[in-house]
Amino acid sequence: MAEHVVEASPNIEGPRPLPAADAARDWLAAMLLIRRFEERAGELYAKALIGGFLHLAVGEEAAIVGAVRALRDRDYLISTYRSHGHALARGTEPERVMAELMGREGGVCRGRGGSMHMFDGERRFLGGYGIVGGNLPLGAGVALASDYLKRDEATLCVFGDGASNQGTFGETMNLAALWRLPVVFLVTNNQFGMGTALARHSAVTDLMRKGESFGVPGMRCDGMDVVETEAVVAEALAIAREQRQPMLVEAVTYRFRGHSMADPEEYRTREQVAEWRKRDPIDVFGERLEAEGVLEPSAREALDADALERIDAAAAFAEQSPFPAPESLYDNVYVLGDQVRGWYSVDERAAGVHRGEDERALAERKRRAGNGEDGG
Amino acid sequence: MAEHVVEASPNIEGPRPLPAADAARDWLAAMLLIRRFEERAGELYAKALIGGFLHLAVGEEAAIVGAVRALRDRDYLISTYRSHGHALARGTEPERVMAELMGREGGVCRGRGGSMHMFDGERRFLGGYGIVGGNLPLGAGVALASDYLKRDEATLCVFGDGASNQGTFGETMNLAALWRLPVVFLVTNNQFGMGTALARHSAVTDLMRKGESFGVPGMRCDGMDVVETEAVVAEALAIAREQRQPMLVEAVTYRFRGHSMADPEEYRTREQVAEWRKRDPIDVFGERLEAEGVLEPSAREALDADALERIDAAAAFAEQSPFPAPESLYDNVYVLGDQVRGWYSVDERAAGVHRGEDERALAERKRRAGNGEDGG
Amino acid sequence: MRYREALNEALREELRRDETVMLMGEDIGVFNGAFKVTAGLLEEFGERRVRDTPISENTIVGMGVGAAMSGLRPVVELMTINFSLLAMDQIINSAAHIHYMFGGQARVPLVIRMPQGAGHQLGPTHSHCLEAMYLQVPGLLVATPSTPADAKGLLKAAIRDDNPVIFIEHESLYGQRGEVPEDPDHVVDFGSAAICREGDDVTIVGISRMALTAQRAAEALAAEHDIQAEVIDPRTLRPLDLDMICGSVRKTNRCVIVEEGWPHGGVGANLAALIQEQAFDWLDAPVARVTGADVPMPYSKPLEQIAFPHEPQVVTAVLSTFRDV
Amino acid sequence: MRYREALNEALREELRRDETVMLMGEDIGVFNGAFKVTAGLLEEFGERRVRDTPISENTIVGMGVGAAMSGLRPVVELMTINFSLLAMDQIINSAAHIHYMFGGQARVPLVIRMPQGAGHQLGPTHSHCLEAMYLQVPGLLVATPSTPADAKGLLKAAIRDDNPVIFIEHESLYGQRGEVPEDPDHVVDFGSAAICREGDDVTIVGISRMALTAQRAAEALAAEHDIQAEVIDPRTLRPLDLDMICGSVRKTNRCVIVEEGWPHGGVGANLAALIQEQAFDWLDAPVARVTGADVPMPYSKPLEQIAFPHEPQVVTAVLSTFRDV
Ligand SMILES: Cc1ncc(C[n+]2csc(CCOP(=O)(O)OP(=O)(O)O)c2C)c(N)n1
Ligand SMILES: Cc1ncc(C[n+]2csc(CCOP(=O)(O)OP(=O)(O)O)c2C)c(N)n1
Ligand SMILES: [Mg+2]
Ligand SMILES: [Mg+2]
Repeated sequence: MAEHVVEASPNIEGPRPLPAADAARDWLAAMLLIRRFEERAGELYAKALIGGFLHLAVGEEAAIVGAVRALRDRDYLISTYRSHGHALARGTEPERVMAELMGREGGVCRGRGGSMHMFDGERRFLGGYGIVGGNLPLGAGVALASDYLKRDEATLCVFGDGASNQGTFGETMNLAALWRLPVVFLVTNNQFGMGTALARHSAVTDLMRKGESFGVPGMRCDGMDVVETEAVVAEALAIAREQRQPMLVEAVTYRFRGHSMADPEEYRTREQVAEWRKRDPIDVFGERLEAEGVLEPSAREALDADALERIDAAAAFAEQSPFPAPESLYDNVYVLGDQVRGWYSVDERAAGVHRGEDERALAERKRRAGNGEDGG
Repeated sequence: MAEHVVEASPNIEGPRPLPAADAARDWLAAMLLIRRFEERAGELYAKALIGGFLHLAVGEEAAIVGAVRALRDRDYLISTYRSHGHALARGTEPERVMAELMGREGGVCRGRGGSMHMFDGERRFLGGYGIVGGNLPLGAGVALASDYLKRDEATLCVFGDGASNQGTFGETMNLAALWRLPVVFLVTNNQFGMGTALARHSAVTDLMRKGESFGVPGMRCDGMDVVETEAVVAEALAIAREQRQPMLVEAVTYRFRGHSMADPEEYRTREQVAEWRKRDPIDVFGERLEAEGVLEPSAREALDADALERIDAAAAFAEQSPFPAPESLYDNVYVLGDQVRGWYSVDERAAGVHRGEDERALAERKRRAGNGEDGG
Repeated sequence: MRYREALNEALREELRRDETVMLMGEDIGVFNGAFKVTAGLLEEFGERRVRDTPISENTIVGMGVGAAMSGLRPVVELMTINFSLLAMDQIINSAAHIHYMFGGQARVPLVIRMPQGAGHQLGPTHSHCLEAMYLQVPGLLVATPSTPADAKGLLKAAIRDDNPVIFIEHESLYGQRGEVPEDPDHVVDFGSAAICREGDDVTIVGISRMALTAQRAAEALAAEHDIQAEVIDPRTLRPLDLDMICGSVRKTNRCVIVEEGWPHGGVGANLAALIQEQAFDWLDAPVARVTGADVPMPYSKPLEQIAFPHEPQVVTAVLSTFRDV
Repeated sequence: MRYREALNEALREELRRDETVMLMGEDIGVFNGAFKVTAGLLEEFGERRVRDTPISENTIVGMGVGAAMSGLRPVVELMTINFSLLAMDQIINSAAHIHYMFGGQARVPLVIRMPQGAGHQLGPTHSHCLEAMYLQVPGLLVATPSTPADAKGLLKAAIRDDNPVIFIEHESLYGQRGEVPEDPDHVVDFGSAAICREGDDVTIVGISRMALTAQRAAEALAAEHDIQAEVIDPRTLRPLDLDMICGSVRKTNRCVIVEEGWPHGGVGANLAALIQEQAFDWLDAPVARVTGADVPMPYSKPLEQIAFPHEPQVVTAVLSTFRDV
């Protein structure tokens, strides 16, 4: 498969041409929105308005927006626990992403999933997943459904450098290649799996080659460059879609902040972070747009102000959204229907009472009334 | 790592030279012993003297004997559920292997493991394993212990073409390469995982390349040629040992009989089997020994007669070995000692009685008496 | 019709009925299935719908989940339940949790079929009974049919259901014969136990193959001890028809649970805990359990045979519940 | 000393005592451990003995087994118990069964450490309590320490033992303080439960962190209801000190089990089944269970808080056992 291996060498032949002005503005706006969202989320976490783990993608905005913009509406996206940005780039309202972070009923997953488990079915963002490497088989499965149903769709499956060591990686590459599925695997190489540097966790650090042994050719892009990322991922998606050749794209990037909010970052030097920050994907792209005359400095500032405003609104919405009601605890454990007519279990926390009958009857009534998507 | 990839092209420069006459005779004898053992096991299975699954390695003798002879006594071997041959080649008495197949107390594992789970600790054969791909991490772990304890040992870890699709494959290759462990992975490519042909289960059929993406270079040998197999595996072992570079060796071979005794073999043609049978590793090697004057025809026949005689003795021993006593059912569930003083559970099959006290006292007594390796 | 054929028929009928139903698994196609349950299906439905997979359990299940989330109704066969240990992450963290975790947005209409059980001398790594692990997990449905009719009816129900189903067959049951309703819409509802034999003296609950062992023990009890046992097969462990089981115990005042798996934390433990909670005042004796031995399953035939329950142990356990009479 | 530090001390002392003890796990070295249990150990013992691994749970455990079979005493940290689902095959089919399967020829002196539990809003994939799965498996030892002293004493015992040990810590306990004996040979024997509080009226068994919840509930019961509860922490679930638990129940005639995991087939089910089997005639009420809710753990704080047990539920459950008095 070596003929497929295309190294997209950043900037060797100069930067790739910019997209149309509208698109360029949209990409910058999307990156700004993510950046401001993540920063605000960090603040709200410090104020304990957000709990759990919070994994921010500051620094990775070009890798996110470039990849997501390469998708068509009908394509699928599936990602990891670091996926606020993917949801936002795909168009999910920041209000609902922020409300999810705050565990509110107005969140994309009604507060059930939290930061690590975003989802927006309408926009074909099939979720963030907490288990490292766990989304790879799912992504291939989604592509299988597209292929099986002869729908003109591709799937983009995003994961980290650390995830490439998980058993699902090899298994999924092999199956995708064997069954010629329309899927692109995007490894966000941010140089670290938690506190473990790439070379300390992966024998082969040239991640684009990591699928070759399983028949999945690789490409690489500069994940700090939104234009290149978009172009390379789009090319990979076209190959996957048209030639039924799954592809592995490595986006080389860096996370500017800790792995999660609890990270003392003892595994890397300040200098290394500073060095990478010089390549801030938003600054670099914004400057280029100015330099090439696509955007006035004032327009750039206006975009940022817009982003901040949207985030203010998102935070306000989220704070006002109610917490889920206690009686909703058991909603959506099952899809109610013929096999599961309602609550059938024992509420074991309140000893002694078998509530099966009541709840079953209740659920039945609810279902008959056609109340709520899943009857609960 | 491409520079490490050495394809041992069979016969391009003519066959490899024979080893010394003694060794050559030993290799032929070992292959004959395995062949006759497997044939007899098949017969005894048909007579219901052997139960469970029985996976024979008829046709794969050169891949087994060549690989095992490349090991030094202090090296470790670890294998799969198709491993009678590995035990025999390593020197385990056919009596004890056959008794294991018959589920007798005289078996290598006292009848507990059966065909799929052979073991001979004394000979550093660390077992056959029933879970496809499950022995790969174990093999790397054994090599880790050798490395950690600075012992001059290497490990040979044998598995099948089908196993190369298991998640443990990629995970183990990466870890072995990352930690530079003295281990050689030998993939016995017998063209099928059960009834699924190589090209229907693996996107990359060039199995020697399947470790490259994880930093494990490959070599290939003709697994129907005991001389070449020995030479290539020995070379790989030397690289692993001396350069601390784990290697993947593909031995190309064929299984002449069904996957297990229950296999109707509808997935391949008689012609294909007949074609491969022409390359019978024992015939080919025996003829070569005659042709090159190492062995008289009569000596070859005598070797076979010896093998048959040993198998007769093995079968007789096995049939006379007693079945394990019912009261030994609970032996070796635990290593008894400070944390587990004896039987502590409930014999739930006989309702109502908590035998904990009795058994604990009993075990304690046994242990004090220094009775049996594990006190039980 | 044999149990194996009943399953085959269920798959065939559902494949015909619904284009989105498809099968994946190791050696289910060209090889016709390790236990021949899928025999002939590749031939009838082709490679698109009946797919042989590589040996990659975790990923096969995960792909099933992904496909189920986006329009298919996959039926994944794991060659035996032992190998499902490799897929535990996708079964629990993906299949079982996705509907809840994403606030009801996604559904996983996936069936994972697999046989379990001892009796064929397959040794420690190939003889597990793991229903007790799966029944713990909210989000999963768990079926353990013991007759051809239930095998067919439950499998069809499972395929039509929108929840992920752990469908546990038994290697020793594949050859069992029994009547199977011809109606192609014959389904057996989850959560409804079957009374295999009526009786007033003791309730015996048999899980999976042990439902048959329980019935044979009941016959022996009637013939030799004049004890009339009511034998119940829960058929599904999630949902669990606790009402029927407790109703029977309230009538008989005695209960024995028979299962093949390990004793600690087994199905029997779960049922015993629930029964003593809900029917304590009706119990004349402790709920007794007859289980597999607390050992990895040995290969050797005589050891294997004593390591899982047979009628005599059930009879003994039943008699022990009459200790005070 | 905090629970976290007690564990750290146990590891440090055993690393010093025995050259064959070594640690493997994700981010245990340079990062000092996700929960800082291994802080400073890489510095003291170097990369040979304290190894950061890639994210490959099944293989890390499997390598631990292989190394344990050939001379080492590895202590593998899985970052949290949730990820152990990926390693179930190596834990059960290799670690637990090898000694038996090979007729006693091989030993697997391996410790698998991992924290579990809810309370930190980690959501459905990161909040599992899985002790009920592990206690099922013959061949494994299972420890669930709830105090710093037990954490240290049991971990040292685990490392010195020749069997594979599932060592379950709790994320919420890492910051707990308590007295820890200074003797470097202080070990806590497996199979010996601890009486955390004496009492004559009811026995409360608390598992893992729930031992603390049980104790607080016992104080409330004494203060508000004049009920003196005996609180027992089994400390290890395999071996299980059933004698002590049943002894207490024979004294108090009532029993409530408190655990954080799912209700079906949980630790409580196992204990309830065993207790009613062995102490039936002493029970004045059904054995009651207080467990986590039968749901994947939701992220949202108010939902999460009601999805695992707190004192009031324990109090209610205890009171329910006095229904007839
Ligand atoms: C199976 C599994 N093991 C461990 C973890 C804990 N964990 C969460 S993120 C992470 C690092 C992942 O690194 P990478 O894949 O590079 O993604 P990144 O965090 O850099 O985006 C680890 C070890 C997990 N969530 N799942
Ligand atoms: C994890 C797992 N999945 C499935 C099986 C059932 N099974 C036993 S052997 C086999 C085929 C393995 O093929 P290969 O690795 O090529 O070895 P061979 O049998 O050809 O020696 C399968 C699928 C198993 N034992 N373990
Ligand atoms: Mg990373
Ligand atoms: Mg093969």
